[in-house]
Amino acid sequence: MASFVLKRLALMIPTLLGVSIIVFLMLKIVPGDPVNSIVAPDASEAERAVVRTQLGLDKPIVAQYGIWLGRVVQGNLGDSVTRRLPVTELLLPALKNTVILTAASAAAAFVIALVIGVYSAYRPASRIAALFNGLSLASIGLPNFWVALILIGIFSVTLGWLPSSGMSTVGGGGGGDLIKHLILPTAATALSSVGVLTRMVRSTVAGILQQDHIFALQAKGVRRTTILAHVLRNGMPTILNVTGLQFGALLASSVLVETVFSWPGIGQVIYQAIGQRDFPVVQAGVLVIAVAFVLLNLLVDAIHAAMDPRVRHA
Amino acid sequence: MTIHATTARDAASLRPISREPSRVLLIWRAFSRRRSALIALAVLTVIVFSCVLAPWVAPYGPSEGEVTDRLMKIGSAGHLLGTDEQGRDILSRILYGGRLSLLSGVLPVLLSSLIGGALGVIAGYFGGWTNTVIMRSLDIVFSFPAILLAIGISAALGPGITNIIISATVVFIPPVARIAESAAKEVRKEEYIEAARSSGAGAGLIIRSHVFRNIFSKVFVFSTSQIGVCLMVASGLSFLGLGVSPPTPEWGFMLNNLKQLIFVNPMVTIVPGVFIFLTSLSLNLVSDALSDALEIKR
Amino acid sequence: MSELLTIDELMTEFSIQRRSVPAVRGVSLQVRKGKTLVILGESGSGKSVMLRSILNLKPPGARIAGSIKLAGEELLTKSPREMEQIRGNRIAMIFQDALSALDPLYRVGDQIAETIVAHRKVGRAEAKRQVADLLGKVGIPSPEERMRAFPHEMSGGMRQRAVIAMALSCRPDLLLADEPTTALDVTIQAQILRLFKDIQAEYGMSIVLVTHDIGVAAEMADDIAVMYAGKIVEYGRARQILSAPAHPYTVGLIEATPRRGQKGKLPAIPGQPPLITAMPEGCSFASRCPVARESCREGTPSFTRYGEAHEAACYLLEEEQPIAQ
Amino acid sequence: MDNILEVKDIGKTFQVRSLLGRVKGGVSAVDRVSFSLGAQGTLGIVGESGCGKSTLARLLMRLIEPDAGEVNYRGRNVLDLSGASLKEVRRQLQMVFQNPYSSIDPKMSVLNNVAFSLWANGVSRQQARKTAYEYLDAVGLSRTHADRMPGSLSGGQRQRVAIARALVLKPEIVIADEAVSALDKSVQAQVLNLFQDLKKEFALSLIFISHDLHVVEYMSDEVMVMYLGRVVEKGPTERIFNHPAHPYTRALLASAPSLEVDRAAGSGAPALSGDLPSPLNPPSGCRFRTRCPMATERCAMETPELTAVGPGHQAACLLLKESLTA
Amino acid sequence: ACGNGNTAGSDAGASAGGASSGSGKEQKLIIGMSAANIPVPDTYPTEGFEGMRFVGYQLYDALVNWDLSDPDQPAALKPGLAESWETSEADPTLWTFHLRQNATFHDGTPFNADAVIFGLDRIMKTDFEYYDAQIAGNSGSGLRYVDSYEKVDDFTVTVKTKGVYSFLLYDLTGILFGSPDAIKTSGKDYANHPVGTGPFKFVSMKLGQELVMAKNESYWGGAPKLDQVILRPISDSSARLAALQAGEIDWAEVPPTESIPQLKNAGFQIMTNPYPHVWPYVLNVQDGPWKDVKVRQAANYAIDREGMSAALLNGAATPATQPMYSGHEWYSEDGEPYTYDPEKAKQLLAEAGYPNGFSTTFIVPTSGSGNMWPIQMNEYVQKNLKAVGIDVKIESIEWQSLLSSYVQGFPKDKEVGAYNISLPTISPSFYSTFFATSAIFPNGINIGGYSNAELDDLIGKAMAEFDVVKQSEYLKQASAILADDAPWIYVVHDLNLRALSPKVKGFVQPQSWFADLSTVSIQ
Ligand SMILES: Nc1ncnc2c1ncn2[C@@H]1O[C@H](COP(=O)(O)OP(=O)(O)OP(=O)(O)O)[C@@H](O)[C@H]1O
Ligand SMILES: Nc1ncnc2c1ncn2[C@@H]1O[C@H](COP(=O)(O)OP(=O)(O)OP(=O)(O)O)[C@@H](O)[C@H]1O
Ligand SMILES: [Mg+2]
Ligand SMILES: [Mg+2]
Repeated sequence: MASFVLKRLALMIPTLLGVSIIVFLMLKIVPGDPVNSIVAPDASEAERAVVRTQLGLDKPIVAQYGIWLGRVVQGNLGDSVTRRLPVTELLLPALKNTVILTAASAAAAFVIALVIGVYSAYRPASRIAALFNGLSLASIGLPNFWVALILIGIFSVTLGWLPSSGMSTVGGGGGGDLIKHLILPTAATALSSVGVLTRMVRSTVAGILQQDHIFALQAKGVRRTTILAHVLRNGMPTILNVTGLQFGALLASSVLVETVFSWPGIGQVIYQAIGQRDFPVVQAGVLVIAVAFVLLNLLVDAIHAAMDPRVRHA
Repeated sequence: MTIHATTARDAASLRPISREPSRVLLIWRAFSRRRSALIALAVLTVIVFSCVLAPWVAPYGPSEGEVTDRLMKIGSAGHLLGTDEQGRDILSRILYGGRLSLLSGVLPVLLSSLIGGALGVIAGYFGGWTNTVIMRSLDIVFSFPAILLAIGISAALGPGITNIIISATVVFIPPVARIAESAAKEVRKEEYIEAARSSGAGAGLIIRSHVFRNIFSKVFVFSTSQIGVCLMVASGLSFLGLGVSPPTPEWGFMLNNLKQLIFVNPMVTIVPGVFIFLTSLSLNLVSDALSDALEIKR
Repeated sequence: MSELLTIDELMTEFSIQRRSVPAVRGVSLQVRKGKTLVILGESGSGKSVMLRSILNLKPPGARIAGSIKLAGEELLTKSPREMEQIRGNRIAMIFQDALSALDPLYRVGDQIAETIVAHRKVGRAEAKRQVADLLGKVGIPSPEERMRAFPHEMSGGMRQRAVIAMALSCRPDLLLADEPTTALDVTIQAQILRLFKDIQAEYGMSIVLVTHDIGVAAEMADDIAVMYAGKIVEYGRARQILSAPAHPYTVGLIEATPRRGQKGKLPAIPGQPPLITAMPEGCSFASRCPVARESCREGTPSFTRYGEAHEAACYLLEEEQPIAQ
Repeated sequence: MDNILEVKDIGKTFQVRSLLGRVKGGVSAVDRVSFSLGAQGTLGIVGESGCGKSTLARLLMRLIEPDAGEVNYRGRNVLDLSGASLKEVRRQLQMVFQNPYSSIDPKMSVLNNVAFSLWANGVSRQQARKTAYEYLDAVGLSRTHADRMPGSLSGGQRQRVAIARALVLKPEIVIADEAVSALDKSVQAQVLNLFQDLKKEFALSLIFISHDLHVVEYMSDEVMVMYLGRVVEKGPTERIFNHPAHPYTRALLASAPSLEVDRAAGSGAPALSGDLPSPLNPPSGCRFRTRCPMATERCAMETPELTAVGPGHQAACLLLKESLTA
Repeated sequence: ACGNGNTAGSDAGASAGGASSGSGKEQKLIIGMSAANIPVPDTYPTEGFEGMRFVGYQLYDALVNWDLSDPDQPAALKPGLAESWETSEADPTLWTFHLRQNATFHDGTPFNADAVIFGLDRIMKTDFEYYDAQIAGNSGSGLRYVDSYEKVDDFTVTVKTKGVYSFLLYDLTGILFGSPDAIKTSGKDYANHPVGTGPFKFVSMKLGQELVMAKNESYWGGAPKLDQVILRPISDSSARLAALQAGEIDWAEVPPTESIPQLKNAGFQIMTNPYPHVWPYVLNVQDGPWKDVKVRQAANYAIDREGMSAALLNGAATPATQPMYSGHEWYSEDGEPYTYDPEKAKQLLAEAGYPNGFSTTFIVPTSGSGNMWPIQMNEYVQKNLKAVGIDVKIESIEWQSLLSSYVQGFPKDKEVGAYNISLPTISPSFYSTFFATSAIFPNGINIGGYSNAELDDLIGKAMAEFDVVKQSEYLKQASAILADDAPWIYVVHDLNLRALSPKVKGFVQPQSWFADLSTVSIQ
């Protein structure tokens, strides 16, 4: 198991290098000069040149990349150009917040999808299954930023039940408070994933129910709950895999939802940084997300291997 | 050449099988058995046609209107879906806007299916290093969450519908390629590929005549299911202000413009959202039914 | 009463594209105590469906009708709970493909123990011990070790033995075996068939064995039922059927199999079996039958009895026409 | 009868790689196999699953590249050829595969499946279709079948298409790799008959691979028995079936269920015990020794060579040698 | 009533305003900013002018402060940390600042000349130990004309400018002073422990979520009424509106203009007031049709400013016909009075040789502070211009990209007629940076290339004039020229829209970017 994970980690290195190159280059081709977000609009070229040198932007690209990567590997993601803070200080809390939101959404989506998906796979012809199928399709078609606004309109402005923005009441805090602030963003974020996951769970479980070993289990006369356990365990690698991918999608779509809910997450930070040409933040942010995504897939693979002896021994 | 082996006679006495309907007809039959899919197809057809024919069916031009007539309610006389912040007829703008929206939903998927499909097939068919290089490179792109990648590309290239299409295309290439690759890998193992190789056919011919044919429906079904997603990514990018230039209407862009009004005049704001929703829901329903009709499990 | 299992007019229908399609169309059979009934038939003739129907295993939307009596008890009217008690306990089943019949994610020993725990009030340790015993009994070397293996770590023959051990775990009265050796090599097949004989001798259970291989039937059967297009066309003592087949289909089947030293042309049955979605009128074999007449395409032939325990469903037999061999 | 195909010491070891691409070991799938095929003769190859039958067939077709050996077709070593001359020779060897559901392209009409081989060799579409019709006719498929998609064909019909596709290039040699194994007995007989007929009709030489002894016996003039990548016995069919020399051949024959009603299972020679060893790590010396009821210590040390045990009849067993020399 | 609001445990208020959550007890103001993140509270806060508004001037003071007390006239300068200043008759480039003696930093250390020198060294002296390149980059332009500076005694500092430069005081409003002690001890971490002299003290901040400031009881200008000010970044205007309506914030910057009537009805206070800020199109007058003054005037006549301000923006802006708004001392009555007159516009176009109009491209922002509702407004202008024959293609780009591209001048590879950019006009140096011949691109950012000798002369005079009244007179004349010559299309002046909860009392909306929170209380 440990060697499996290590091997996978080794395989990830080229991918991560590629990611870092793209991250680096992506920002290089963005028009606009980060210097402009530092100096006053009427600054002279000489004033700009000074700042440019300070930022190391006057070196050749390869050198810039080398320097950047060298520092990144040491955990130094540089300083934010516009916010004058170490990037890590800016990103890590934001990443934590995004992970809270994304994990809550993924967990909610996962649980709901599992229940509904398994139910409709077991009773494909039932009306409830048809209803769920319709609903999950519908949820896939809903733009989540739009849903977010509507949710705020209903639950915060009109009914006043839930807060409309932020992740804590001013001066307040604590678990209950966080949960209250989580509900709407989670709902908006999880929505489309619930649809995707439900459908996937349903088709996976339906597929497993067709398999011979499930018939064989029935033929052995074991309890239905035991059979369900077998079904779930067999479906779990696929389901987890897709949930992992969805987690990535959720992580990404958080940009939109975070903006609407003023959720202090990494999506907002990156989006703002793109606007401000704050290269170090964008580079680090995208890198962090991409790495998180890659690691997440590794985790999913590892769970898969832990659950499936065939993979483990391959 | 005239041979009449005895077995030929055996075979001739096979139970005559009546000429069965063509494949397309069979698929259509299976498809049309689902009422929801038919309704969705109808909705989609209406939306697509009225958008394409917008200059003829829209009651007003896309930028006609007086600011004094602004923000009329849904159902107002002469303005079925109300007017927007500049006093323009929302229905007309939706219809005109649909052209770009649909284009930005369909074109990236089409392009990415072609590019991703080709890459996937090449990777899947040849395997080995070719596969490693192509698929690992795509993995890199895939490691970037889609929307972020699209935002990045759009930000790099500047706003505009062309750039949205380009970035959405890039975003959708890796998943298509993955589907195509795994399908091509499967097909590669089939004996008819070996048979083709042993008849002396080169890789190009085999890919063109066997592999593409056999992965087509998988890629097709996946792609159709992505149109709705793509529509949403594109409108999300427009929503973030990376989309079209005014006064060109586009759904995501309209939604963005009207967003300010959501707590003031919600009904007017809801219209573009509803259209995005309806279109993508219909697309999903159609693609869903289609995949069943083509008997492809996803 | 020498019959352990009596099946009467068993009918199993699937719902295919909202149409009800029968895959088993009125099968009547008896399984004698301690004897082996071989069900012989081509692919798609409904052998597996019939076998699963005995345990009331069906996909959603399927319907089973008729009567299945185990030692006089009607099975089809039993509640799901009661059926759970019978499955694996009084009737056990072995599936065609041992690899797909085992859950790939669970250890083989645990899967066998599951059955024991489901039906016997035993603790885990005791169940484990019994599993080891069983594995030893079916000829798996070092069973203590082997029970911790996953299915993919075992060879085909070993897996099939494990599946047999699982089926034996509750000493069932009746063992249903669906093509247990089709996926195996001949040398392994011979081992498994011998194992069947040995356990039958030891446990005295009845076996229903499904196969399409006449050779296997010849080796194993006390009784044979030949199935074609969802129906039994011939049923009786094995020796009689193999030496003097009555139904034209059985005749064709036996002759189409090359024998030792056979040369020259094989007398093949032309054509292929009908699809269950497009059953012809009349005798379902008529279109392939070398001796069929116009009248064969109407109605359904009933069974004609030969001697003590041999019957076949053919119009020509009803008319006592000799069938050309 | 002159030989049109001579195979000498052909071998193939598959490299098994770990996750990171390191070579973990090799599967010796085919090891130093030699045989010859007479013009218009039929060579049957039998053996258990995994013994290298299909690999051998693919090596002959050069679908995979052998590690060693020669394949001489009419005096030319196929392995030395490339480009146009390889294509030319390849046409003379065609193959019919096992699985009727994967052996023809389900998305191509029956006719195009057959015509494809001709297109691949530069025949015009029009001409190819015309020829394809003729060959479909020859395998007993009517024009109404030709325009259909394979999905609506039965397994037997599909194999007929596969046979037509192989024949359409006018090969001299057809390799049938378990071509009837997946078919029902009644249909299998139809296809076997078809092979027999076509063989005469087109003056074919046939390599007939099967794990069914009866089928091989019925089809072949000569038989070659393989075990774990090696040939253990070969010779004229009658001799092999009536006077099997190698213990493995004997065991195979004994294990095959026969139609004799009263013969109980394993009533002949004792059935083999144990399973096939892993090809990743085959036993030393004689590969059969782990399951051989007569194996001695010597069998683990020495690798037996094929030696003559009768007219045209060879077997690879140390014990035989002993009995012969003794 | 506000007075005793400060005293804890005022039981009279408790029964009356139970719903207003103990406001009688705690004076806490929650502000929803339009920034996406909270400003970093260094001496030059991030998040642009909004950072200066809510963090800079709350935590810190400059030598010269803005007087934000009178809503009826543009904010004027007033003494800040410098009590008074003068230039010498003999050498008008030498300024003497007399520092306030009763000011202390929040950490208790005194404010004095050393602190000023320290602060200036921090941004001027590159070899200074505490030199901060980024702060220097941010504040650089404020000290562009400063040649040298010197401590005279503990409370006197002199500054020498690079020429006669009367605008210096305006420049100095952007230079804030932090505690040298704190900067030395915290080092790089200073932004997490900022210490200034301002009316509020830093308490805590959570990035992306909130920044809490507390009353500075010993503020030299008198303690503010509020106990706490809390900033929350809510970048989406609808979300800000929702938060205000849901009672999560008391103060919302720029809510959607559309919500004004609704908010008014619900009892919220809508704050608007003109201030030095303009939303124009900077025209490329060097070549193409815009070279012709008639064309520029035509465009200015073609725009329905009333319609935009009143209807589209719901009264959140007023028409602009020159850089300054009517009521500002630099505003000129004599400038061309651009009314909405499409006929005149067409006529002028015809005279200029464009009877059928022409087409051109405008680069506009998609968002950005001070831009209000840019896309909608641009669509509106686009329609107005189209009506007189000027066919505008809008290229919308993101605000920061626009700024980057703006300072690089008009693109050479394609025709661009104008940049739409929102600009503050608080300092007279505005005239020189955007219109002086000497500032023509690439020497400066007069990217349109506008040049007028008369204007240059007036700007020169204003820069050398220390008498405020006379200086204003020159600038007024400059305004008139800018109106007549129309190097820009003037559209509207933003009114600095904000909405306050009914319980927020005492806020005066000044004619300024900035806001004085010290008079605010919660009821
Ligand atoms: N779940 C199902 N739904 C619909 N049709 C089914 C189902 N299971 C089996 N059938 C059909 O019922 C018929 C009988 O199938 P069955 O599996 O019993 O055949 P069989 O005799 O066991 O064949 P084989 O030798 O190939 O195992 C076939 O035509 C099959 O397609
Ligand atoms: N591409 C390959 N890579 C690695 N090993 C292979 C490959 N192809 C075949 N083998 C191995 O080579 C051995 C011989 O395989 P082959 O398919 O030739 O056997 P076979 O006799 O045709 O068996 P069957 O009767 O099951 O078709 C097997 O152990 C197989 O696992
Ligand atoms: Mg079966
Ligand atoms: Mg094979």
